[in-house]
Parts: sequence; C-alpha cells; structure tokens
Amino acid sequence: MEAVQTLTWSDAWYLSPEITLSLFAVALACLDLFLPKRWNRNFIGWLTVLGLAVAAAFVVWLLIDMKNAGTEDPTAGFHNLLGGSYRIDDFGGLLKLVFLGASGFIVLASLGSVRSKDVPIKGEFYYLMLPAALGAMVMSSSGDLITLYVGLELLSITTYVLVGARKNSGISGEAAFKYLVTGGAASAFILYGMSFLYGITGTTNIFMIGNALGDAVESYRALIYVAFFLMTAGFAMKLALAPFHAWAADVYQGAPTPVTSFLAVVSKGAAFAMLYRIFMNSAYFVQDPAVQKDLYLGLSVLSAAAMIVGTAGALRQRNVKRLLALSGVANAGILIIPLTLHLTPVHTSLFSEFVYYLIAYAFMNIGAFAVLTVVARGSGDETLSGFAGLYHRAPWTAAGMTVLLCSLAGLPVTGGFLGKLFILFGTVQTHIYWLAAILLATTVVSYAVYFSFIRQMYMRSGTLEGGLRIPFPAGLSIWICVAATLALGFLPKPVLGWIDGLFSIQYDFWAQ
Amino acid sequence: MSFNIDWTGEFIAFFALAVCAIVGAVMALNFTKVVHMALSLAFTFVSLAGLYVVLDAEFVAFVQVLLYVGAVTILMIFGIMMTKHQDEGQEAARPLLETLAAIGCLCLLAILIFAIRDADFPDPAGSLPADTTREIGKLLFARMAIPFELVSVLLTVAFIGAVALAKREEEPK
Amino acid sequence: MSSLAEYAWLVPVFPAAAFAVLTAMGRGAGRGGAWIGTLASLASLVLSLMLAGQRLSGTAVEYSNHFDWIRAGGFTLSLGYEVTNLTVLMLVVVSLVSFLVNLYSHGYMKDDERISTFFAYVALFSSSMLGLVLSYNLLTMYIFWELVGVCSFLLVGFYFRKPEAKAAAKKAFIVTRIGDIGLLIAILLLFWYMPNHSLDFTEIHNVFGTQTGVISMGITTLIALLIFLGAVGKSGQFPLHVWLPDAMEGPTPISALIHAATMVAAGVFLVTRTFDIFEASQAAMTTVAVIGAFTAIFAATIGLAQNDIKRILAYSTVSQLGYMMLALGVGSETGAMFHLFTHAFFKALLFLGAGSVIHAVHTQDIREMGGLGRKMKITAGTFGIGALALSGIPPFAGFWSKDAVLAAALEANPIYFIVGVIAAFFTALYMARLFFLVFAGSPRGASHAHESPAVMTVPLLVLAVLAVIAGFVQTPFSEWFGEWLFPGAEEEHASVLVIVVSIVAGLLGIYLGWLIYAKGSVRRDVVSSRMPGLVRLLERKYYVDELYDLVFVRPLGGLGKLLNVIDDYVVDGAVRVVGQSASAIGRLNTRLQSGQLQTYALTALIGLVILALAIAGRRFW
Amino acid sequence: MNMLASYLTLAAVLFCIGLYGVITKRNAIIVLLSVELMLNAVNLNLIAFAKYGVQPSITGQIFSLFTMTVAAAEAAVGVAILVAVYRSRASVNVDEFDELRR
Amino acid sequence: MIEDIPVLSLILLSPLVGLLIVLLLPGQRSNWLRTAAVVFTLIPLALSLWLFASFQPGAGGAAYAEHYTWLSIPLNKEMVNGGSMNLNFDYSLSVDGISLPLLLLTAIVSTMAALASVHIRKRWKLFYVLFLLLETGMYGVFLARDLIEFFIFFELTLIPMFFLIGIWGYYGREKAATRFLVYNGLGSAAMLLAFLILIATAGFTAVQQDTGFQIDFSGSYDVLLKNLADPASYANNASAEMADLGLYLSDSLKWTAFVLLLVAFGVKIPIFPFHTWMLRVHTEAPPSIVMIHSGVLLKMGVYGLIRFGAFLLPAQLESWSTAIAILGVINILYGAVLACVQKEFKLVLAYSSISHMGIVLLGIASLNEAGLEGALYQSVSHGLISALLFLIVGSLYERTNTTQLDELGGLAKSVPFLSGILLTAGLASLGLPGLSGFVGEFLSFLGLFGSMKWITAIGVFGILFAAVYVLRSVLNITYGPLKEPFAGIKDARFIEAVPMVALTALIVLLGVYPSVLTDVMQHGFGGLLEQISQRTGG
Repeated sequence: MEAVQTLTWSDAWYLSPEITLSLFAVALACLDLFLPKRWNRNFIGWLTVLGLAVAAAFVVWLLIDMKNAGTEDPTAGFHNLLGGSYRIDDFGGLLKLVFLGASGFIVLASLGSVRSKDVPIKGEFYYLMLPAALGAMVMSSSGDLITLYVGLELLSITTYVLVGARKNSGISGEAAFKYLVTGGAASAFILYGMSFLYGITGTTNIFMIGNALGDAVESYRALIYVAFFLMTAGFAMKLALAPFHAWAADVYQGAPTPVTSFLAVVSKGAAFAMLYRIFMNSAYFVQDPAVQKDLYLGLSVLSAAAMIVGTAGALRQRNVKRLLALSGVANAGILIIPLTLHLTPVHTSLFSEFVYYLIAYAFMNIGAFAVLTVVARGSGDETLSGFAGLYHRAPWTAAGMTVLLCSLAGLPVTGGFLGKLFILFGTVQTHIYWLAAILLATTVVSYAVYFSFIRQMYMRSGTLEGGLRIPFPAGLSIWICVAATLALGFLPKPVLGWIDGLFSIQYDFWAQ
Repeated sequence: MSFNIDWTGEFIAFFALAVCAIVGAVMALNFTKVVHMALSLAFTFVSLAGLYVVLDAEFVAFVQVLLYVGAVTILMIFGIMMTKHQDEGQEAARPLLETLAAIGCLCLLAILIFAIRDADFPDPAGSLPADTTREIGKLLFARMAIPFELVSVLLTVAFIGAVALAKREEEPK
Repeated sequence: MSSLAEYAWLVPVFPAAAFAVLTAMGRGAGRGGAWIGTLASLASLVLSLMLAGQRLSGTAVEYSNHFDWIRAGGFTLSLGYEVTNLTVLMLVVVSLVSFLVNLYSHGYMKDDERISTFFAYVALFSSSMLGLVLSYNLLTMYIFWELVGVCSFLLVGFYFRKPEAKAAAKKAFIVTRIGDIGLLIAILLLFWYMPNHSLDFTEIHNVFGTQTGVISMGITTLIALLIFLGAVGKSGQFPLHVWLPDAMEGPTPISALIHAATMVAAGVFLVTRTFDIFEASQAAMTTVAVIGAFTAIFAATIGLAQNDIKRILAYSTVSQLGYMMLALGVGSETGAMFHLFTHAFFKALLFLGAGSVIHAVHTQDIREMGGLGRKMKITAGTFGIGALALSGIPPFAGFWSKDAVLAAALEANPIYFIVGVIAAFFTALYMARLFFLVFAGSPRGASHAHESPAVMTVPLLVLAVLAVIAGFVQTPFSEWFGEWLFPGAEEEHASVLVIVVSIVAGLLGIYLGWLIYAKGSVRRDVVSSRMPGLVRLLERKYYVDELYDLVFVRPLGGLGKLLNVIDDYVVDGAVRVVGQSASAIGRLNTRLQSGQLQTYALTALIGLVILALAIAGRRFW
Repeated sequence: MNMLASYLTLAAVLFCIGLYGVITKRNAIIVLLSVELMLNAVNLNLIAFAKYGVQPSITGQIFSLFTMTVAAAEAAVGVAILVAVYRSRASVNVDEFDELRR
Repeated sequence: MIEDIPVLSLILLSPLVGLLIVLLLPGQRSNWLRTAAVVFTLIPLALSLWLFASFQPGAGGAAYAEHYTWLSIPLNKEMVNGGSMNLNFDYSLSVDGISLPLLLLTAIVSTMAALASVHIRKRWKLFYVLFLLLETGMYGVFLARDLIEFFIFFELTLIPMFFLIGIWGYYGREKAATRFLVYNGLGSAAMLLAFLILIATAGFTAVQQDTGFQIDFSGSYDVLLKNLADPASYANNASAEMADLGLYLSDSLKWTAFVLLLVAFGVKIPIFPFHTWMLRVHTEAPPSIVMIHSGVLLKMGVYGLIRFGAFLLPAQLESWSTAIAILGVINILYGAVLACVQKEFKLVLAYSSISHMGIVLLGIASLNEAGLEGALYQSVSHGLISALLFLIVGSLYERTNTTQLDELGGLAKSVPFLSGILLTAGLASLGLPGLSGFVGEFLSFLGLFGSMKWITAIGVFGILFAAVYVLRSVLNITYGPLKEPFAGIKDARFIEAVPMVALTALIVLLGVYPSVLTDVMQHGFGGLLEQISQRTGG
C-alpha cells in the first residue's frame, strides 16, 4: 500500500465543482430552514440553478485547463486524486457537464410550474437536486469501486426522497417506496458483484482491477462471470433495461414530473458513466476472449431486450409519463450499444457515440417532460389525451414538441437522428448487424409511439378552450431544448469536434 | 474439492455462527408476526457480527452491532409501531409468486455456489495488518477521504429527506 | 411528280386537325363543327385520289419516309409512312367511305346534341385509320391500330347512357385487345429476331421473302400466328368475333364506316402487309385459311337466325372477313384485297341503307318492318344492289371478288372451296331473308316511314354505283388490279367451274329466301319446327358468349375475389400480424406492469438467471 | 473446502434468502429488512475476501463500513417513505401498493 | 450562363422560402396562402424546365453539380497507426439523365397538386407549410448525391406526409397515416442499414500521409461508384491491412446490402407483397396529396432502385434480374386482377398503380437500355397519369361525395369535361399509344423481352387486364344512366380545369414525342451498361 496520501489544497481545485455543489446544498438547506414559511421557495430554485451553473463553469474551466496541459504531455490530460480513488479526466468532465446542464434545465423548467399544492417541500425539492447531481458527478469521476458506490447511493437516496416529494399524493410515496426497494436491491446486486471483483483481484481500484483481471481469468472463470453478471443485473435495474425495467414506469408516473426527467436523464446517465468506467477498465481486460465476448454479449442482449420491450410497451401506453419511461427503457438500450461494440482499429469512437446520443437524449427528454409539465398543468391530464388539440391552443409549443418527438423517434434532422446514426455506424463498422437491425426496427416501431402524440396534438380537437399558459422559465427551457435538438441535428460538428478533441480512450479510460 | 473438513477452531466458530445466521434469516421468513421477523433478522445480524470477529474485523463487527442491531432494527421496529399492524398473520398465499421466487433464488444460489466451487482460490499472499481499526482510520482519512466526505453529505441528505418526508404537513387551506 | 407522295402524311393529318379543332371547341361547335369534320375528310379524299391518280399512271416509285421516335442507345424506334399501290388503294377506300359516312351522318345524326363530338370521333378515327394504312413499319401500324380500336370503342359507346352501348363498347375494346396483345408480342419477337431490330415492312419482306433461314421456322410460325391473333381480334374472326355484332350498338354510320368497311378490314390488311412471314410458314397459312373458312360459314349460319337488321349485317361482315382470311390463307393476296375493296363499298352501302331504314322506322327488328320498299325507293333500290353484290350475283362487285377468293380456295384445297360455296349459299339466303322481310310484303310495325333526306341518299347512290362497278377492276378476263397491287404475284385463274358453282349457290340462296320470305310457299318454321335445337343454337350464336362468360369472365371474377380475400387476409394479414406481434409484446409488458413491485423483482430475477445460464452457462455445460 | 469458500457460500445463501424475502414478503418493513440482509451478505463477502482474498487488505472492511452506513441511511429514508405512504394508504402491505400500474 | 448559377440549390430551397412566407401570411386568407404556395412551386418548375431545356449531358458547372462538405465528423484517431479517420456528410447535389426527368415530374406534379389543393377546406396554412416541406424533400431525394443526404430527404418526405394524410384525409386517416409512417419507416430503415454497410466498407478514400493513412468515410455516391466499379484499386489503396479490418465489401455483404435495398425500395415502389400500406394511403389521403404520393413518392423507390441498386450493385441486380422480373409480373397481374374487382374507384387506381409499377420492375430487370429507359419513362408517365386521375377524383368527390363505383354513373351527362378528361386519363393508363403510358410500357416490355421472353409475354397480359379494369371503372362512372343525385352537379371550374388540361397535354406530348425525354435519359444509362457488361464479362 502506498504512503498515506491526503487531500491537499491543489486537490481542492480539481474538486471545485463537487465542492461548489456541496456548499450550495448546505447553504440552501440552512436558508430553507431559517427562512419564514410563507416565503415563496422559487428563489431557492433559482439559486439551485446558479449553483449548478457555477459548478458547470468550474468543470469547463477544468476541462480547458487540462486540455492545455494535455497538449504537451498527454498524461497531464487527466488527474488522479488519492491514489486513483477519484479521477479528474475528460470522460468525467464531459459527463459532468451533461449532468449539470440537464439538472439545470430540469430545475429551470420546473420553476413556476411546480405548485406548492403538489410539492409541499418545495425548498427541499429544489436544493436536493444539488446532492443528486453531486452523486452523479462522483459516479462519473470515480476510479474506485467504493467511491463509485457512495456516489451511486448519494444519487439514489436523494432521488428516493425527490420521488416522494409529492407528499400529499399517495402515488408519489408508493413510487418512492418502489424505487427505494428496487434501488436497494439493485445496489445489493452491484455490490455483490463488486465484492467478487474485489475478491478476485484484491483491490477496489478499477485500474488495478483491470490489471489484475488479466491473469485472474484462469482461476476464476465462473466467478468473473458471476461478478459481472451480478453487476450487469444491478446496473440493468438502475438503467431500467428489460427485463429489469418494470419499476421504471411506476416510478416515473408517481414522481413529480421534473424528478421524472431527472431520473430519465441524470440518474440514467450516471449509471451509464459507472457502467462504462467499470466495463472499459475491467471487463475489457479479461484475457479470455470467449469470456470477454460473453460479458459484452450480456449487455448486448439486455440492450436488445430493452429496445424491443421498451418500444413495444410504449405502443400500448396512454399515460405520457409511463410512455416516456418505456421510451427511456428503449433509449437506455440504445445508449448501451456503443459500449458493447468491439474496439477495432476502425472503430474507436464509442465514447463520442455514447455521449453524443446522451446529450441529444437529455435535451429531447427534458424538453418533452417540460412540455408535459405545462400541458398537464393546464389540463390536469397526464395521459395522451391531455395533448389533444394542443396545436390549436399553443401552436408553437406543439411545433416545439413535434421537433422533440421527431428527435425521440430518430427522424432527421435532429440530434436524436444523428445520435442514432453514429451508433448505427458503429455497429456496422464492427459488423454487429443484428443489433443494428433491432435498433432500426424498434426505432421505426417507435414512430407509432411518438407520432401518437402528434396525432393528438394536430388531429384531435381537445376539450379545452383558450391558450396554454407557459411560465417563462419553462418556456425558456423548452425552447433551449428544441433549439439544441435541432442544432445537434444540423451542426453536430462543434460538439463532436470538441468531444473528439478532448477525449481519448487511452488517456481517459486506461492510463493511470 | 472434497469435504475433508478441517475441524479447526475457526471452522467450528464459523459453523455455529453460520447456522445461527441462516436460522435467523430463515425464521425471519417463516414468522408471521412482523416484530418477530424483525427480531429474528436482528439475530442474524448479530451472528454476522460474530463472523466478522472471526474474520479479524473487530471494528466492523462493532459497527455492525451498533448500526444494524442498534439502529436499523430499532428503526424498523419503530416503523412497525408507527404503522400499526393489525393484519399480520392473514397473508393470503401467493403460491405462484412464491414458487417462482423459490426456484429463481435456488437457481441463483446454485449458480453462485457453482461459481464459488469452480474458483481456484490460492492461499493468501499475505495477511491483514494487526491493528485493523487503526488501519481503517488511516485509510479513511487518506485514500478514502472523498467517499468519506461524501458519506457525510449522504447522511445529511438522508436526514433532511427523511424528516421532510415523514413530517406531517399542515394542510394548505 | 413524285413530290406528291412526300405529302402523303397530310392525308391523316387533315382529320386529325379536325379532331383537335372540334375537341378544343367542345360542344359549342354544334352542327357547324360537323362540317369541319366533313371538309377534313373531303380534303383527305381529294389528296388520296390525287395520290392514286399518280400511282395509276404507273410512273411513281414507292416512297417512304420516317423519323426517329425513340432513341435508346444501341437502337432507335422510328415512325414513318410509306406510299405504295396497296396503301394508296386503302387510302382511297378509307377516305372515300369516310367522306361518304361523314356526309350521311349530317342527316342521320342531325338531332343529336353531341353531334360535334360525334364528328370529332369520326375525324379521329379517319385519321387513325389513314395513318394505319400509311404505316411503314409495324410499330407505327400498332400505334394506329390501337387508336382505331379506341375510336371504335368511343363510337360504339357513343350512346353512353344506354347500358348496352356501355357494355358493347367495353367488350369491343377488351376483346380486340386480346388480339392486340398477340400483335404486340409479335412485334417484340420481330424486334429481337430481325437483323438490326428493324420492324419495317420492307425489311420484313426482304428477310422473310428472300433470306429464308435467317429466322427459324418455329419463330416464324410463332410470329405469324401472333400477328394473326391481332388480325383475328380486329377482323372479328372466330373465336374473337363476339365483339363485332355487339358493336352494332353504335350509331349506324359508324357501323358502316368502322365495323364494316374499314377498321375491321385492318386485320386483313395487316396480314397482307406482313404476308411474307405467313408465306414462310405453311402452318401459319393453314391456320389462317382454316380460321377464315370456318368463320365464313360459322358467321353465315348465325346470320340466318338473327332478327336485328344490323346484327345480320354484322355477322355477314364477319363471314365476309372470313372469306378474305381464307383467301390469304390459300395464298391469294389479290383475292383478299380485292374482296376487301369491294366489300368496303357494298357493306358500307348496306349499313347506310340499314341506317336509313332505322332512321325511318326507329327500330332494328326486321320482324317489325316490312313493305318499306314502296316508301323508301332509293333506299330499297340501293340496298338491293348491295344485297346482290354481297350475295355474289354477277355483275355486281361482290361476285368478282368472291369468285377470286373461291378460285384460289379451289386451287388450294377443295374443302375450302366447298365451305366457301356453302357459306355463299347461306349468305345469299340471309340477305334474301333480310331484304324481303324489310322491303317486301306489307308493313308490320311503324308505318310512318319516309325516304331519308338527300344528304343521306346521295352517299347511298354513290356507293351503289361503286358496288356495281368496283368489281370490274379484276375479272377473270383482266387482272389489272392484282398486277397493279402485287406485281409479280402469281394468281390463280378462275375456272368456269368456280364461276358457275358460285352463281348457282347465290341464286339458289336468293330463290330459297324468296320462296320463304316473299312468296311464302315454304313455311318459315320449316326448320324451326323440325330442329328447334338448331335454330336456338343459331339464335344464341352457338353459345360462344356464354362459353366465354363461363370460361373466362367468371373465373377471372372469382380469381379477383379470391385475390381480394388473400390480399386482405393473407398479405395484409401478415402485415397486421407483424404489427400485432409488436403490440403483443407491448401487451405482455402491460401485463407485467401490474403495479406489484414483487412481480417486477421476480421478473428481474428470472431474467438474470436465464441470461446467466444462456450466456455463461454454455461455456460450462 | 477452504474457509473462504465456506464464507462465500454462507454469503450466497444469505443473499438468496434476502432476495427471496424481498420478492415474497408482504410487509413493506420486512422487505426493507430483506434488502438489508442482502447487503449484509455482501458485507460478509467483502470481509471474507479481506482476510482470505488474493491479497488480504483492509479495503474490504472499509468497503463494508461504507456499505453499512449507506444501508442505514437508506433504511431511514425507507422508513420515512413508508410512514408517508402509510398516511395516505393506511397499509404497509407491498401488494397493496398497486395504484401505479399498467 | 446557366452553368454558373446554383440552380439545383435554388430548386431545393425555393419551396423552403415559400414555406417561410406562408408562415408569415395570415392563416385565414386561404387565397393568399394558396397563391404563395403555387408561386413557390412554380419557381422550381420554371427552374427545372430551364435546366431541362438547357441540359447538356456531361457538362459541368454549378447547374449540374454542387458539392459542399456539410459535416466532417472525426472518428477517434488514436488507433489507426498514426493516421486519422473522418466521417464526412456532404451536401452534394447533381442531376443527370436519370434524375432530371423525375425532377421535372416532381416540379410539375407539385405545381398541379398545389393548384388542386383548392379542395382543402381547413387549416390552409399548416397544409401549405407541410406541402412545401414535402416538396423540398422530394427535390432533395432526386438531387442528392450523398447516401446520407438521400436518406435524410427520403425520411423528410415521410413526416409531412404523415400530417397531410392524418389531418386532411378521409375517415380512416389517422390509421392510414400511422401505417404509412411505420411501413415506410421500415423500408427506410432497411435502406439506412444498406447504406451504412456500403459506406463502412466501401465508401471511403484512403490517402497515405506522412503520419499514416487518412481515411475519409463518406456517403458520397461518386466515391462509392468509383470504389465499387474498381474493387481492386480501393482495396489496394487502403492496403491489405485495411482489408483485414473489414474495410472491404465482401460478396455476402454486397448481397445483404442489395437485398436490403430491394426491400427498402420495394416498399416504396411498392413490390408485392409490400403493397398494402399504399392502398390505405390512396384511399384515405386527400386527393391532392395522393397526386403527389402516387405521382412522385412511389417513383422515389424506382429512382433509388436504379440509382443504388443498378448502379452500385449491378452484378447482384443482374443475377437477381429473373426474380425481379417475376416480381414485376406478379405485381402487374396481381394488381391488375385485383383492380378488376374493386368497388371503390380509389382502390382501383391504387391497384392499378401496383400493376403499373410492375412494368417498371420489368424494365429494371431487363438491364438494358430500352428496359431501363422504359422503366424511367413509365415512372414519369405513371406519375403524370395518376396525378391526373387523382386530380379528377378530387374534383369528382367534391361534387358527388362518393367514390364507390356502384353509387356513381352516367356522369358524362352532367360533367362532360371531367368525364372526358377521366376517360383520357384512363386510356393513358391502359397504355393507349399516342399517350404517354404506352411508351413506357412498350420500352419496358421491349427491353425485357430481349432476355426473358416468357416472363415478358406473361407480363404483357397485364395490359389486357388494364383495359378491363380501366374501362370497367371509368365507364361505370361516366357511362350508363345518370344517377339521380348527380343530375345537378357542375362541371370543372377554371381553377380545376387548368391543371387537368396541362397534365393531359403533357401526357399527350410524352405519348407523341417521347424523344423529348428519352434523349435525356439516354445519357443517364450509358455508363451503367458499360459497367454491367464489363463487370459481368470480367
């Protein structure tokens, strides 16, 4: 064991985003506690957005800083803290940006549209987003199973509370309980798998695990399978991959809509971050090709199942949140595809594929949920028929929603389309045609799902008269999401170029 | 592998405690009164603490007793009290669910045991440091500082969250 | 003065222009529009006659001209026209009859509100028909071939409100199209087998007439038979004759123009045009002869039992076309063209006469007519001339041409000859029946009949004159016509036997008809009382229509319905199954979503076990 | 059969019992406790590996400490949620938590 | 002069400009909106006519080809030994003898459909916005020279179509719209997979640089054409090592791509048994949209099959030509027989479209100049004819409120003009010489007959059935006794008559003077045939 290494002030600089979030969280908690009850808690929401923005600024700063450092010496492009238990690199940095941005938009969209009647604990509701985002950030930045686990639980426990935030509604509590039990069991599975991984390799540092696994396969073939399958199962539950997905619809339905979109985007993204870290650093190094192939095959199968079940399930769903939950199942299946593709000399861009689609997915989902929030707020109806005649009531919102839906459906020219296209190109480059076929087929079937919204919005006449009132922050975030979705479709170059400029498998996944 | 069991002291201790743990767990599933279940599980937790001692993890064992027996189980019993149970004992059977769950769990168990037996564990290449508690402390503040700090955030959040959720809201007029 | 032939393309263009003008003017043209059509056809006639005059002078060489219609890389498809003695002959016939019918129609159609449409159609028909005869290759001919078909369709269905007219028009088009398919395939075959993908008649003549062996016998026969199929359809030969009698639902002038004189003869013209192909294949020749002979007698017998004046004439047309085919089948182009030439005049005459009658009595059933000879002297006289010509009584035109056909038939095979003579007998018989029932005796039905106006009778007179004199161009004594038309072709010389037998058959038929229908010395039901089945068979036209209905129409309808079911339930059903299977997975998922958390957990557990066993298990099995 | 395998087997048994409990027990609190049992099984695994693993190290124990802490927090939140649910449902039977369905 | 103007971009973008203008106009002024839409369909029409008139095969210049790199996506570079790798998406437009006629067809049919949209009675603004978007998509399809670009435009036509069917259609519109979307989506998905396979294995240029290979993947049609025409060179270019990496289009992949393309375009064309979706569209969509659908959208399948099937994978097409011909014959006869028994006029037309597209397949299967020209010609001609037919259907439906054959009858009496045009269109549809339908059919049959006599001969019988179903339905509508309810209906208004007369005139023009198109097409196919003979010969 190396010499005792403690945190230093220079490390604090690397941890600045995390520290910012923690400080904001604590400060806002105190503020909420001591301020009179009758004050509207919206300003806490604004402060939450501020905190997220500040953290994001730090992340960007760090990314740029390290990129500059990395140009001379690639090994300076990342930074290990405390013997690798925490790792500041471009993988984490990019994902943190996604998480912070997504959380920011979610809070923004919820400002003005979340009512105290629904969410009595409005203060908590806003500032608990901070520790949740913190958990997600930790998950994307960990180099150690323990840190990963703690980050995961920080995120999970916070979201358990957030899901239950509609205290007056029985379904919110039910959803929270279901989420808690599922999440707890999933954690147990992940942990159980991790414990075997630790047992086999004698370390919890994922880089060292990778090194050790190379030789371990001789003696522990079955245990390696068990370890990874248990973790896969746990992550599949967290990610809601079929057949581990059934909780998602219930929980999404019961949770307050902003939390639903947080679950759909940030929680999912963070679980992906963790999965990518673990698989890229450990499973990839299993020396037995058959075993290695099987581990990835397990993910592929789950991905396929998720795409099929998610899409088909959404076909028959009328409740929009459940529908989007199932769409999230299918999208999780898609997001996992890049990971399952082999790295070959012609295909190394799995991270760009993943993160690009994740960004697109984040925008389109947040946008869709934001629209749902305002629509449901107007009609009190969270089913598809709540969208009936939306075009007549709010043509621009309907148009924006149409763009988001096209993106979800993967129709050109949107971020969702290009994201899927890159992933597809990856599958084709690595000759995994069956997965490509399933991706395409389910995408097409999903047209029927997403266009059922369009049918409602444009082809039915709703019962409600008059316009739709859209609070400014919600409208803002909807339009930012729509604009971003379109921009990602038309001009993906800046984003992709940036990712490509920053990210390198060699240094951001593997190098210690 | 064969069953040529080496009846060392450790094994005897292990065997006794393992039996206790399993019995506690199994009984917990079989009791009809919720309180009994909880207590039976507490018994399992205690047995596990004993096993930790056998495994040279005294500090962990201590924490186990403190946390599980002292906190979690009590918390659960509080929970049981707060949610007033009058309906235990009349659980309608769900045979299909139970059968399938049993089959599933047994399959999983079989897989796990197969994997464990399939593994070829070498002799340990070293041994634990003598004073594990001190080592734990050192490590917690050095390499594990970040998760440690995070756990503090986590506990705060859990605390706030639990309070926020459990406290009764005054009805909005 | 060879320059005139270069303008031969104008002949069809005049009526085409008339059609365009009339169509553009729409119904507003009214009766004035009718004169546009008539003038155009007059122009065509004049030009045709000038062309003929030039060719008769014997100095003109054959002239042809063409342009590239479609260029497709390695080859081109061209259209063009050709001026030969044969085409000029046809031009004259077509434009003459067309002009006369135009004239006649001024009277016949004067009360119809769609008169300008009528004249537009007629003009389009004239144009197409003239184009057809001028064609220099098969493709051009096919194009006009189809166009005349469509004009025929339009005109048959002219009284579109009548359901019968609608059905007849449809039938006319569809039945002839069966033949057209044959012709089309023949063209495709020729295209790919001919050297240089040529479809010119000249090339065809060269290849099949002189370079025998370039194209194998089997293909030659096939091509010939397919072309013949086209001719069968157009010329109403058995078994595709069924449309022609029904086509009589059209206005009578149309029956005269299209379904007697010109279009139906196009089949004969086609075979004549491609005669080298037929001559190269004995099998094809035999087929043509047999079909022709059979049709001749077959239609004649049906004609005996019909009561509709136009239908009798229609079956007579079918029968006479059979003669022409017979002539071709036995190798006598001259006979066929000669009969076509004369038939055009006398059959047009007969139809126009019938039209005059119908115009007067407003019925077509000969049982309701009678004694019209007194009231309609011109009509009766000219009709009588036509009937005599058709019956083959000298010195009328039909005698000479039928004689030529029979002579050729005798030369080839006595059986053809015998069949021809019997058919001639029947022809005379049914014409006698027709004539006597209509014009002789006492009026039976409508009695307000009166002679038609001059605009209708003048064409009748002109045609009557032609029906008398047209036959003299080719007699056993002077074969000028054959020489002029097909220089170098060997022709059989009519023997006395043929002349005598055919005159006897004709006179016998007329005499018998006179006995039965005019004098009444033989009872009319002499046959029907003895052999009611036979009469019925004839009345029902040998049940050919019913047979077609049973063999083609119904099965096709049944097939359609069957396919409809298949399309709905199998093809679309498969699509629905696919859709529903997606739905079914969705439903399965919905079933799973029972709200029971523990069911979810159980599903996950089972999923994990299966996943692990399926993927990892196989490595340890 | 060495000691490590015995511990691991015991952990596996406990894990599966916990899992069975999660799936079959009706009472929400027992379900929560069953989750805790699963986590305990993991802890046993970790600690056994810490002693008998390839490289004995204290990390396993630390890991288990974190697990316990987190599990306790989770239990607290769980009970809080249950209390909240109980207020609106007057029941803690998991199979009655099915308002969210289909 | 024309060479220097980016005509293609102008054609592509002018509907978009129109779209913006329509967006700015007040929504209640249907006349303003329609006028704007018509004007902005006329602009591309004028431009494409100009292009057509001045078309010089083989000439370069902005008028004929535009090429910009839209995106250059860096693929991770670290693992190709020192080299780099990009995925390029191009904005690349071009016309040749194959796309120009279809481009013109699109412009004509769009204009006519815009005029015919007088029947649209509600939500004009949205209608014209979507209409113009659809038009852009169609131009894009025929102009695009980049596979991804092509796909994007191909998909772009789906979305507006979904709306147009779903909002302005008849009773079963929503189902029809969804089915249209999903069914065609599946086709497009197959196409995308095929495209990606082609791109990933053959659509790249590899340039040796100091640091290693620079590999540029792109959907560029020209690159693919070059690489596929000369497999040896592109594999060598990338060195054997590259081939080991899967950068080589193996035969089995070629087959996969080919079959996928066949399915993709088979859905669009549609080839039996993928036709059922289009029946619904034909019956449920508003007539002016069916004009576009039947007139242009189906032709995108033909175009795709020729452009990507025949040009990129001729060997595969050739070895399957018999199968395609048989499919074509099935299409012809199946569609025709079914058209004979339908009770609803729009369904007759739908099945007749299937039958006619079978003829197109025959032409493609022939793989010779006559056949391919015939296929393309038939496409254009069918586009015009079916546009005309549905134009009439729209006008008739507006007057009679039914398209059931047994409810109609004798309309020639009350609406002679419409009936006359209907009859003309019907005759064109059954392949009457002198009208455009004949030329395409004849050329297709002619082409295929050279190689597959029996199959063609069977296919020819389709024209018999065509006569049956056309006459049956058209005569049922126009002939016979006039049905009572229709005694008072009025003949076509001027605004309706204009597109009808224009289309009829075009049909006649193409029937009488086909060289106007074939001369242009001829240049499109020249290279292909050389390729085929080379490749199959060597």
